[in-house]
Amino acid sequence: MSHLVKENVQVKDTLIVEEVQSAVRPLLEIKNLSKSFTGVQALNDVSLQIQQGEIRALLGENGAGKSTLIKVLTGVYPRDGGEILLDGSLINASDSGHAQRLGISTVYQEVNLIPTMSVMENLTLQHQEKTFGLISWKKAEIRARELLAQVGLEIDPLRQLDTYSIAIQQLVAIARALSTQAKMLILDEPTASLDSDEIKQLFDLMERLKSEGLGIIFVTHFLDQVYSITDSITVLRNGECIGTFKTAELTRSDLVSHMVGKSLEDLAPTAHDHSIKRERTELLQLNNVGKQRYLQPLDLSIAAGEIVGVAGLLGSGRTELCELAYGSVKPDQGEVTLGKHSLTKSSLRRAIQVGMGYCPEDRKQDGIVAELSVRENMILALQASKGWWSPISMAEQQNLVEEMIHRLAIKTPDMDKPIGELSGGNQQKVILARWLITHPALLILDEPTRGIDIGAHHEIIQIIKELCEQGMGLLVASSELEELVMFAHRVVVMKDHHKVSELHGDEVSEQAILRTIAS
Amino acid sequence: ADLTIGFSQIGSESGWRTSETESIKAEAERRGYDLKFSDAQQKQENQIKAVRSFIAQGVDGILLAPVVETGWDQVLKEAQRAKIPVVLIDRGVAADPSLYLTKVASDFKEEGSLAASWLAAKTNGRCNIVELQGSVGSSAAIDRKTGFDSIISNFPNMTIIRSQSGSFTRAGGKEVMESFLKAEGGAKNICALFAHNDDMALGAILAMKEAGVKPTKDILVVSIDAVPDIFKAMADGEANATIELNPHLGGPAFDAILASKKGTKVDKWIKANGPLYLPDTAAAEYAKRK
Amino acid sequence: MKKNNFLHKHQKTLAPLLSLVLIILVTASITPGFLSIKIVDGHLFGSLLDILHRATPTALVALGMAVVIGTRGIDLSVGAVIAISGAVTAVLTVNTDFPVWLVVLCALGTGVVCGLWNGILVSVFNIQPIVATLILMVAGRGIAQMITEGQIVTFHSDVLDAIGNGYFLAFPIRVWIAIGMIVLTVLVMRKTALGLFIEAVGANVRASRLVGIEARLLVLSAYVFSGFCAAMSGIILAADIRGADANNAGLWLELDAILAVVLAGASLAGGRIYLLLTIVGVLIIQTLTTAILTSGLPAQYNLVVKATIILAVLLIQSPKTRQWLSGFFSKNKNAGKSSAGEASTDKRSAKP
Amino acid sequence: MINERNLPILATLLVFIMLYGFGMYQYQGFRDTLVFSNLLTDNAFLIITAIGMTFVILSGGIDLSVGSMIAFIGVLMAYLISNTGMHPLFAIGIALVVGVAFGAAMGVIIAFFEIQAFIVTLAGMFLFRGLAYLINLDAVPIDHPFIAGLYDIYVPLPGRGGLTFIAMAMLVLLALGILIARRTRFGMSVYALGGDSHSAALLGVPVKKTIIKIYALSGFYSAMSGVIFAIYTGSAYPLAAVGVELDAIAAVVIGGTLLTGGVGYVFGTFLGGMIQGIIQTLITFDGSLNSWWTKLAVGGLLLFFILLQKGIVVWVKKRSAS
Ligand SMILES: Nc1ncnc2c1ncn2[C@@H]1O[C@H](COP(=O)(O)OP(=O)(O)OP(=O)(O)O)[C@@H](O)[C@H]1O
Ligand SMILES: Nc1ncnc2c1ncn2[C@@H]1O[C@H](COP(=O)(O)OP(=O)(O)OP(=O)(O)O)[C@@H](O)[C@H]1O
Ligand SMILES: [Mg+2]
Ligand SMILES: [Mg+2]
Repeated sequence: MSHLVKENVQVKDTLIVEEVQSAVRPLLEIKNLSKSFTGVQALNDVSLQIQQGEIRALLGENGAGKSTLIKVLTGVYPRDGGEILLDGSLINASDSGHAQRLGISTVYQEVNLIPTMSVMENLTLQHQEKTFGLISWKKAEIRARELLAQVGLEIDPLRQLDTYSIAIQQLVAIARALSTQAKMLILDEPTASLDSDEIKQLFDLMERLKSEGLGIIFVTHFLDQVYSITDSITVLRNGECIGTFKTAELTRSDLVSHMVGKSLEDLAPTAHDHSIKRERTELLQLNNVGKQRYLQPLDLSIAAGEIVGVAGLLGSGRTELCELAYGSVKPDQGEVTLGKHSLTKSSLRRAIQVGMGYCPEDRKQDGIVAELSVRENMILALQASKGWWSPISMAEQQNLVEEMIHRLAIKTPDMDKPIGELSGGNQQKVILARWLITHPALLILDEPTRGIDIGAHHEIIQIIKELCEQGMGLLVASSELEELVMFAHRVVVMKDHHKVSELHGDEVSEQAILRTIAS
Repeated sequence: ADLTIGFSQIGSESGWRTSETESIKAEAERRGYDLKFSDAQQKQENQIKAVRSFIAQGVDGILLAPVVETGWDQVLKEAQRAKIPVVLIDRGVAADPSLYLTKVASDFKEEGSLAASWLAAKTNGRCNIVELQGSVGSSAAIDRKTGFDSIISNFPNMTIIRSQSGSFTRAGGKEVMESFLKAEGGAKNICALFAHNDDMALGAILAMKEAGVKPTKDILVVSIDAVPDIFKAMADGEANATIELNPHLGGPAFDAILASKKGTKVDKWIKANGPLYLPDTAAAEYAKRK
Repeated sequence: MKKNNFLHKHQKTLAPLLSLVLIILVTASITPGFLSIKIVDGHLFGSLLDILHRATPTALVALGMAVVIGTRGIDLSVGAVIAISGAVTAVLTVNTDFPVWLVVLCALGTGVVCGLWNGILVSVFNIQPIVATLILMVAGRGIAQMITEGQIVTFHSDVLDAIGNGYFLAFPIRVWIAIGMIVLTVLVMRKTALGLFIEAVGANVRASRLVGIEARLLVLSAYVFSGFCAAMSGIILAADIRGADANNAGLWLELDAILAVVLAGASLAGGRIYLLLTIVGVLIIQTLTTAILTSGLPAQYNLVVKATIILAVLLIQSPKTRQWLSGFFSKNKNAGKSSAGEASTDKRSAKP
Repeated sequence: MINERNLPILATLLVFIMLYGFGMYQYQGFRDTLVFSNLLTDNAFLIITAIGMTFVILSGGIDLSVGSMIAFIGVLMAYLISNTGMHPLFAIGIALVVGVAFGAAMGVIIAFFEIQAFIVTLAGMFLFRGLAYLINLDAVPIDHPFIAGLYDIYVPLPGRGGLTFIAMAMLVLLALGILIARRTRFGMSVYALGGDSHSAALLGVPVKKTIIKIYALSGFYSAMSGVIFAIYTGSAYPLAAVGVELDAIAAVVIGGTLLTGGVGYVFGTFLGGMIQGIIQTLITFDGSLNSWWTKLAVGGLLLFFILLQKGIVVWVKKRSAS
């Protein structure tokens, strides 16, 4: 995104819909909302209106202020100025619980549930039904099962939440938001790690709620989803409201120009050649690697300059495959080698030294170190492989970090800001950058583009391709088939924790993958 | 007679306490008794637990060195119900005397007044005293202070100009004495130090020497317990007087239990007061105790 | 505006320093001569020097504690380790004719062994730090007593005397030792990547492991370091009174050390640690203690006064107080504009 | 299959039973019910304190002030009863109110000033002990027939043992604690806070209110423990219960609660307290250890049980895995 200079696209003329709707009293009205953090104006004079039975997309680049708008709306952050009206009356939620009682139900970005509590307890927290003043867990369990059924989950509600994958946790969070009687439902990137089936289920639900008269705010970075479910779109850029549009009346290219201030052509996916040109030199080899009750033994090899995608449904074992390949979970059978190094028993540090890299799926738990700064987070892996006694000089650190911030267009006032204060997508970029600067021979990416905006998405795919042209091997697990098809030379399809098939070269297509999964 | 005796000791917070434990153990061994020893680590609740355990075990007699004077009524009643005689060691309790057999102890108040009397005689009733108290709230500290104050209140020219807690430890004694010397601008205004135990006095002596103050010459030093090291200090001319707290209480205590078994009447207080020692006998005493 | 920015940027540093200065000034106004420093026998002399002198053992312990707290741990056993190393020092000096350097080495070695023990329990057996170190806290004094046989073992050694109470270049030798140790630690933590790793492990172990930091080893070393520091402090404390008091040496020192680390702004939930500010924290606590002792207050008031002042310092230092105050003052000028420092409301999992 | 969340507590129970079995095997006197009822009575105040502490630790906090609170409440009660001639019931009522108020005050500081619980309650620890000194430096008996009467309430068991009032009060408070923890919204909020306080806030848990309530509850339980301790000893002593905070924390943690918060059970705390009591009882029954060996034994046994408990958990997990 380095070459991206923000040209101010003229948008005022498309400014819209409010007149059409002003006849009815809006369900939610936000007037001139502002919010600043130290060094950042996250929201600047934002106004918007939402009607009953309307699904509104809230779009913008990473760090545009979407999550902040939602948090100010629900009282998690106090606002600097502005008014919020719900059903015509001024509201001023003091915290998230208060917002819930006022009728605004929210799924925040990142999974914000309690990992140490059971699914049932998470679902019913603060809403448990009581008999004789005491919580009745029987009723709670029944209720929990109902809610899970709504989002199509068949899991044991009595098990601890963190035994489930991040995608399941996401669905649980959505189920929870549906459990309260609400006038407004807000979903901040709920689909970031969901598969098409789950997404469809979610959309059906949203349609139903819409017909019941709820207003819905929906944040996502997937334009397909925007066009298939939303009625209208509000675009934020740098904390400012660029405008509100009817979805049907806004072309994709216009939408993207509004979001990034630049035209779509630059971002169009380049056609991808599924064959590798160079001589095949094997890099990563898994020989009959497996672990009981975790992953069925499988073989896999990745050559230099090759990108292998991992596809499969929710819980099919993609993450497990990545973990075994990387070595953060040790297999109980089989052998892992990287080049000529056997890594079956060696430490992670050694694996990294001989050229492994792994960008995990759960960025909050496994990725960021929230208290540390962007710079420290980014150099952590490189420094760890060098060891503590040979520190990277401050100047070098700054160079590396500066370059990455520039290249991935990471939005942060300075590199010493704690990473926890960055927007979700920007955190993800930092974690990616962490591995890119180690120049690994083989990089494993589990859902690398979760929550990343389209501009950066494009840039990251470019980088992945570049890296692989330079000879890096990549193993990429993703639930976005479109993305996989765009860059993978080969796709491994997983199902029920074992490898069902491998698609090569021209076999790689979305339809083929879906067919394999379904078979 | 092969008696089983339970002994609930406070803990091992000082060298003196350890000597007492050792002395009682040695005495039991000499007599061929089975001594069940329990260290309460300074906690009354642990002592109560220990006594109740002794009752559950059905011992023949219990020695109790109470960490505090109150709070024993219930457990003593239980012992009485189980017909187990209890002998209090080294201090009394505030319970009905019928609940225990006897106490073998010295009198903290008397120790305090003895120290004060000696000081009054030595200085003709004219002295600015600094006082190192024991742990705040402990009965030894409270009673020694009361005893000391009761005597000096008769002497209008004897005043305690500074008083702080040194927690019965050497380090505490040293640190507090340092601050006394700083606050009083040296030894000019201080005539004597009264420490609630020898360890604090020994710490304070170090502090004086480091500040260039000569103990016994610039400041008189009187303390209580008579641990070996204080005799060495006296012999070296660094302390003036100490009052012995007798650690050899096992003999009389066991005798009392035996007597009660035979049905003989036992006095309610077997006094075990120690004398005041002065530098003249210090060298000999030190040799004896080392 | 510029000045405000400076204040804002360094508020974390300034708060403890300010508290320290305040306490010293208040004490000085109550106790005449508190601030005076004279030269006696070629070395400095005065209450302020006493504070430095007395603060050294706590400072050393707090240094180790800070590192352990950085890894999201805690070390309750430091008091016991002080007792053990003191006992070793005394008994070896009295009963053997080891040269002093060997005695000191042995004592430090016991500290390292104790730290290793804690570290193994925490990082290999995964026992929660507070319980793992509680075990040595209880048993350690027993070990120390076993070594001294329950008596205070007094010893005499010129070198140890010097360590305890000697002077060098007008300052107490032990203060020099502490300064050396602090400088060394700060250098190692900040000039190598060790500090970064420790903070990363403390803040998020899972993420740290995944980037290849050997968290186990690191945590283990933190406890070893803490044991080493405690042993050093134990030697100084024994040298100070020329005797090893197994029962009382370093009693409750762990609380003071933890208090200092936290006063410096570290969180017991791991993450950022501030070594130099920890020393300021130690000085705050020691000044308070010395001030109470010199003030002539009756002994039973000590605790109430100490508690009240600590609470006051905490409240003054709390960013919230500052926020409210500045909110209160700016309200009159421009209403509605919310105050700075907002971001802290969203501290991730700000566990108490 | 055993639910993995209950595993630590079952392991603790097993350890307790093994220990008790060992005592019965080794010592004649141990087989009497008296030993068990002594365990209940003697450890009542520790367990009561530890129940309050469980809530604090579950929420990810810590409360170091409980030991001092016990002493302070005792001294306050004694003062009210002997110096004002108040009926003990009123005195107990006032003492409990004061305990709750002080606990809540610490909670307010922790919640609103965002100062770490460790130091706020450490200051509380100094403060309460100091206040106790100010009320009364000396140990004083509480001479009142009502207090003595409470102590004498007794339900005999077969053998020499029996349930004392103190033991029964502890069991009632235990049941209350279990109910609060698992069957009230407040209890679930406590777990949520300890699991992830940031998420808890976003889920609508009233964080500040809950924190204040937690420390008030801990204040209530430690004040209650102070009352029980006063009944137990029939006296008040400003130096009572020194270091009980650490024993209570140990009881909670041995009972399977994670110090990082979010995971654990009140009943585990009861077992943890009983295990600590039984360690002491065993040492006393043995009676041959000197002071330093006693300390080593307490530490060593503690370690042994923690490792045993861990071992059991790991073993069961392995078994159920294959
Ligand atoms: N707690 C905070 N403290 C300081 N700055 C913050 C905080 N939260 C957000 N910001 C800043 O506010 C800006 C907007 O962030 P926000 O999270 O609203 O972006 P977003 O639109 O949700 O992005 P994404 O698509 O990546 O989730 C960012 O620059 C971010 O760095
Ligand atoms: N449908 C399901 N029912 C029950 N448990 C599931 C289900 N899906 C996943 N899980 C649990 O979640 C854990 C993580 O799933 P896994 O890592 O296989 O997901 P994945 O294939 O990487 O997909 P994603 O990361 O998108 O969830 C699994 O170990 C499994 O226990
Ligand atoms: Mg966001
Ligand atoms: Mg996955």
